Amino acid sequence: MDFSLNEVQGMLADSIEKFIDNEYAFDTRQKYAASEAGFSADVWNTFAELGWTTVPFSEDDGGFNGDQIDVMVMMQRFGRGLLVEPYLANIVLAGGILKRVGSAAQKQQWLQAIMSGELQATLAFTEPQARYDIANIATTAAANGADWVLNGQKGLVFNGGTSDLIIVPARTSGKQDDDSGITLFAVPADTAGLSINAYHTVDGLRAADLTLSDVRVSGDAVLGGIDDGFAALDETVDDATLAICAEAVGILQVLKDKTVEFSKSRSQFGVPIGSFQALQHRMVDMLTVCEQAQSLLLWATMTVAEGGAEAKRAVSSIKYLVGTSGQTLGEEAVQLHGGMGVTWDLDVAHYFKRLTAISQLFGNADWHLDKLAA
Amino acid sequence: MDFSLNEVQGMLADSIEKFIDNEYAFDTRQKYAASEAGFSADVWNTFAELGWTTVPFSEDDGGFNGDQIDVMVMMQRFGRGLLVEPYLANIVLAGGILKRVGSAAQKQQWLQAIMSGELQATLAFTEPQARYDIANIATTAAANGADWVLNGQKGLVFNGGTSDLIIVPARTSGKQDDDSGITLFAVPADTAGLSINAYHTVDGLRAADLTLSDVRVSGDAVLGGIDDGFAALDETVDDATLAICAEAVGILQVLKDKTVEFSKSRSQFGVPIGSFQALQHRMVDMLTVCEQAQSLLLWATMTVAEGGAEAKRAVSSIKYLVGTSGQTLGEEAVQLHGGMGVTWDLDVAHYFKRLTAISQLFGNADWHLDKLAA
Amino acid sequence: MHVTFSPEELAFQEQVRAFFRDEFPEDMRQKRDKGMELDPEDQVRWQQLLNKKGWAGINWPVEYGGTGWTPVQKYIYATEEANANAPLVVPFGLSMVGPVIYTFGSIEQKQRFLPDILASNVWWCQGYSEPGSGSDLASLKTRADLVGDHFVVNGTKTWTTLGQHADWIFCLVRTNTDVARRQEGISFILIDMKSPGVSVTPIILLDGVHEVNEIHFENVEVPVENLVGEEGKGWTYGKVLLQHERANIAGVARSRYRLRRLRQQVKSSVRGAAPLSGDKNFMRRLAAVEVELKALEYTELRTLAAVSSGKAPGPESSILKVKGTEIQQAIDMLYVQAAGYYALPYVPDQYKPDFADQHVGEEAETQSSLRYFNNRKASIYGGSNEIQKNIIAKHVLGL
Amino acid sequence: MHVTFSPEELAFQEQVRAFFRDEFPEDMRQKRDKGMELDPEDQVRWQQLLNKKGWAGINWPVEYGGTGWTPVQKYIYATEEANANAPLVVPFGLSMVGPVIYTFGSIEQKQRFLPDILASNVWWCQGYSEPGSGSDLASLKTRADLVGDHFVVNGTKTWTTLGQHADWIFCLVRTNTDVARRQEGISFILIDMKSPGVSVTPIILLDGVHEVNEIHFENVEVPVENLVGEEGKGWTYGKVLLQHERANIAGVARSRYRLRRLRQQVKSSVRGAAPLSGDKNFMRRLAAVEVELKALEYTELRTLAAVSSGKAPGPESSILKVKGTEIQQAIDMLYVQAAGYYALPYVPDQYKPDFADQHVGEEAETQSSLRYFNNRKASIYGGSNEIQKNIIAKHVLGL
Repeated sequence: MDFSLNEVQGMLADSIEKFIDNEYAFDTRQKYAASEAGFSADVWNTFAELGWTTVPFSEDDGGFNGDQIDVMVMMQRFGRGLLVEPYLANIVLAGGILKRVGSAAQKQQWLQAIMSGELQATLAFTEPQARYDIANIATTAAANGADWVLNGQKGLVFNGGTSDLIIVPARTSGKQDDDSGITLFAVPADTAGLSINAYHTVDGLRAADLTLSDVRVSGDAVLGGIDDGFAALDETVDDATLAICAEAVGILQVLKDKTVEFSKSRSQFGVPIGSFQALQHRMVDMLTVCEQAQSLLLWATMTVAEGGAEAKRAVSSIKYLVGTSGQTLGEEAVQLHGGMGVTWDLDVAHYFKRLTAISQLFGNADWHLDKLAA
Repeated sequence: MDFSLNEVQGMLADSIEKFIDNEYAFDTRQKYAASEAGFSADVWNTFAELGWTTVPFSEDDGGFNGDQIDVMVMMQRFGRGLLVEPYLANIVLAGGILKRVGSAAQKQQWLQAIMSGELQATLAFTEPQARYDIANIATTAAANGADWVLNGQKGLVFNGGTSDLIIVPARTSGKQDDDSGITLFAVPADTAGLSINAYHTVDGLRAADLTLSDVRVSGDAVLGGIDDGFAALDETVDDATLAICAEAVGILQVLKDKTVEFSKSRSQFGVPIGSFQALQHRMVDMLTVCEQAQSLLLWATMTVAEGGAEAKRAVSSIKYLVGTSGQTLGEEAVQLHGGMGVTWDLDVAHYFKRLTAISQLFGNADWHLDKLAA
Repeated sequence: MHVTFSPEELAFQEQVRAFFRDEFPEDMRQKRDKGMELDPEDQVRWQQLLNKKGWAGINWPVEYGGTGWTPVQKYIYATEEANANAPLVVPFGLSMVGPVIYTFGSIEQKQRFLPDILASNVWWCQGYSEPGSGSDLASLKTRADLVGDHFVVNGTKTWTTLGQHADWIFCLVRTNTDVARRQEGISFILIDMKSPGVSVTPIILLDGVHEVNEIHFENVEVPVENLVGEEGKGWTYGKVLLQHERANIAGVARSRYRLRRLRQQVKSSVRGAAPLSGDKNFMRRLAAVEVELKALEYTELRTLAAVSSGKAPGPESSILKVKGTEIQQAIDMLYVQAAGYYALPYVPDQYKPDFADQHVGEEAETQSSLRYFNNRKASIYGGSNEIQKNIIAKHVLGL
Repeated sequence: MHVTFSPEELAFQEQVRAFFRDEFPEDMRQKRDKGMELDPEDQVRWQQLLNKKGWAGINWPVEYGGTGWTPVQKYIYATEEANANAPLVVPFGLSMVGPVIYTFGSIEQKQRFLPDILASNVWWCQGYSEPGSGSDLASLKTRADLVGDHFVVNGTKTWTTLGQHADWIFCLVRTNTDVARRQEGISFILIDMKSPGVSVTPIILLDGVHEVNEIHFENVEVPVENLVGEEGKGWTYGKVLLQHERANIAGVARSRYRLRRLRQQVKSSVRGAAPLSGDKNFMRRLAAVEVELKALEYTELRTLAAVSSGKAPGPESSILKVKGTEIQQAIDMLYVQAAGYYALPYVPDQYKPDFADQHVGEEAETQSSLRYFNNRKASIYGGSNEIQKNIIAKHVLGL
């Protein structure tokens, strides 16, 4: 039992912190978020050059041989910097599928290109009717000779508008919400019949809805076994859930720190508002939430990384905490900033919006508490 | 739409308040609670003399012709005085059954004696296995000639140890939790085969568990129709739920007032603790709970009294509120009293204990919120 | 004590219902049902219809053109207004400066301003807060120096809602700096927004909407007759106004409407294996808010009943403000939770008539998070909920 | 970074498990499983067994007879202790006065008192609070006036837990009233409870139990060698002690045991149509507390890891105290809710051996509300949670 970062993790953490401090001021973030792509290609290249894009992949695949803990170290700091670059879509989601079930050839073709930053990829993990059930897949894939023909709809595909490759889970057998009968397809974004409706999201990021009308892909597009895609999808979404929880914990710490600092500098009635006991006690509650969330994040991530029997409980536990007391912390940060807290110009509002988005992703607090109550 | 007490209600309220102020100090209450019977027979006689025992009964039955609103006016004040006298058992529960389904002869025999204070009566509204479902009745009654023979167990019969008459719902047909198939029996406490295990309860009141072993009663003991007792039982328990909610609202107001007063007189760090902003805001929350509970009590009681379609929702709404923010108010009152708040000698602890008991009675907050969520 | 309406009240309810059914313009109804903002012109047109009916000054005394309604009538009106999804009238004239003028203004001011307020001929806005003053209103720094027959105003007001459309602004300004208490030396004056030296800078809120503004005054000349009441008594007048504002801010009828609509929405929700109305957890959350709202509805009625007609509500109105905004924000969150993933798309223009691209999600979904974000202000503006608790602690609990 | 135990830690765990399995006396185990209080004699016997094993001074430095365990070992020990449902050792000697004596006491005091504390030869109690002082400890009024070679002590201490059994009491007393700050002039002294002039008055708590006391001192003579450390430095020593107390008060392992037992209990609950484990609402509440507790478990471990062995924990321990007691009280309420109606019967003697009447309810049920009532003190004693928040605000957040 040991909670300290190892040497490599420490260096990774330092380099990300330095990058954010030196090159990722809030104004810069806003500029990237408002750009055509919604993120900075230059920054993404830097990620690739520094090897950050290789972290959770095995040495055999040309990666850094990292695990969920290393991703946690990174994502928590991305949260502090409120980064808009598509690490989740490319590395955690698309990369998560490819590393699990991609063949050598598929990894060579796509995973290498993702790690080098040449290819933008994502995973279409949900459908409009599915709510939070990732097995609820109505999109169908029918064999047609050596090809497959896909039809259906996907919703909220992160960075779908700028992705070159979209991994599409489709139903090849079974009922609409069966775990079995799901097959994963690697679909290039320019495939005929695939239409992509890209849009902004409230947290300053980008997503897309997809419509697949007789989208034809070859048998080489199948990732892993026919009907057998659920396990990889499920594990990958669990990894992604942990990753955004780490991002959220980073956000919580920033919001807490900024609120405490603001309360020391903002005067009302002739004294700093931080001297009012009612606000002090509320900031203590915010600190407590941060400590609790940090602790639970460590436990959850280590538990998943070590593959314990409690892995599923661990994921649901941290997602629940982020979605409840974490969300409340965000509301408190805005409230204690007063009028300033609800303006576009202050970074606090944007941290809060990203936190709110995270609370809805991959199952909200109620969804995960239900799993824990089972 | 009018929330003011009418003249008669105002007089009733005044006379109860005067009685409590003059004759029911906390020490007196504690003495009555610790006495053999657990309440004062003298006080009960006073209730009868003043006609308070006749309030919810019709003029035809020799009563005051009052309704749930009049009972609310009384119970809220009983709550303020933390009275231990068995108004709920005699008047609301046993009286509630008798007035609804008692025959003229039965009313003459029992209801008159209850109103005059000569007879102590109660209702065995639950069984050990039932949790909060009043229809879950395993106690059986089998016809035997003109008689009925009852077997089973009853739990938490209020004032069961001092009651002369116990109304016992028993199953005469149907499955264990069917609404239909329940018949109500008036069983004198000294009937052979009825054993009564009386005990104190944590709120300073008394209750009993009953064991019925071949308890034989005549056909005259049946109240209302065979198999047809559920409606009267259900309406009576709804009335009782409203009544204890009124009692609880009285308690909440006392706890809030005592806490505010205490905070003005108790000094720490050289100033009254009521000057600390964190405590001020919490006392404001307590006030808000009181106002909300008072408002909802009025709505709920008027809605039931007027027999609206929302009557069931009304009962569940106020019971939910009492069991959630009401219970929290009680905890806050104890907390803000500091060490004093957890001592036997201070009245606050006893108000809190009664409030806690009420939260568990006739369905806790979760139970009622489920009904509202349906 | 009874909860049902009297025959007279039922008749009044029928009259109000008929009015909203027949007189609320169809084009506005459609905009509202799609969750679109009304244009300022719509707001004016609607208030003029209300004024024609004699229903603009709901809380005003009859002598100034008010309705003279009982608390129950006002309750009925607010309910029907919300049920029709009609907009709230812009409050700055009718609910804010109007009551100050008819209570403290001169006869000339009443004659000059009140009819235009009722008829919505003039768009008012509010100049209270300043950068740096926040909840500590008394620290305001905007100065009005008397020079001959006019004040010269210098300073900046902020959080001025819809100030970009306004013709006039009412302001708290400092007319005397040589005072013992900061609350003294403050005056209440009315300023024509077209005066030279007035400029407006937008503030964009976190949801990307231009709703509030900074108003700058640079040597703005204001005739001395625009001073309301006595010089130096502005703090007192301002407090009366805030109590009016607080009592209105609870928004009980609106919240009830929104909860009912949500109950409808989740019955037919297409997200998930079954409609969300089958999700007991969600329905329990919804029911819990309904209970609090029902309680607040009766708290408001009790407060109104205790206040005689036309009189300003007391510090108890702070309870309505705190609880009312908490409930609004809880409802906002319920809508977000109901929307799930479809709370996230940000396509603010997609319900405008000229939107040509593909729609994303249902309107109640994609607007849910924007509404949630925007309405965080509810517990900050109008005197933050923390300030309200201070007021209650001091003036109600005597702490 | 890893969550699993090392082979050494696993071996230690096995050793601890074996100890509790083999050495925890069966008669005490039975009492504990029925929820009965242990007698003082039981407590002494158990601590003596621990001491024989060398495990009495878990947090003590090795030089004074402590274990020298790592934070993870302490965590493992606390877990196994809770899982065995063994009692916590009475803390007043081992966790309170002991650390003060070995940190600030003289060599003579260490030799005289520490072995008896480890061996439980002396029952200690605490004299900190006074009637009227509450959380404002520095306002204490008990005086110790130096007369020749002894202090003369006059005053009253209160909330003294188990003081009715105590041989000795450690007290904060005022030895100098002529000071600039109230925290000065306070000294830490040790008093033999058999001294003439010491008397004990019981205080009955709301659950009817005699657990705390008032201790009165009337011209009690205390030899000057019973002063610990410097005269006037008692406040500093007392704070160290309170930080030790706070870190221990979180009770994570106990709470985990209680939650696990509750999960078992509700699977076989006889109340209701189905076992309570099928009640999703209840299980959600239980799961939510489990999440908070798991987080606190790791918060405690992080805190322990940050503190070098033997050093007193810092102000962060206040977070453990606040959250730990909140979780305890949430668990108390879960037990009450699980019990339903059977939380109400008050038959405190029914699990004593000589109880002859009929039993009422299950023991976990009828003890649930008494425990809930009694444990409201958890957020009041040991420095109220409000005081803890003040400490965190000042010393951690710098407010």
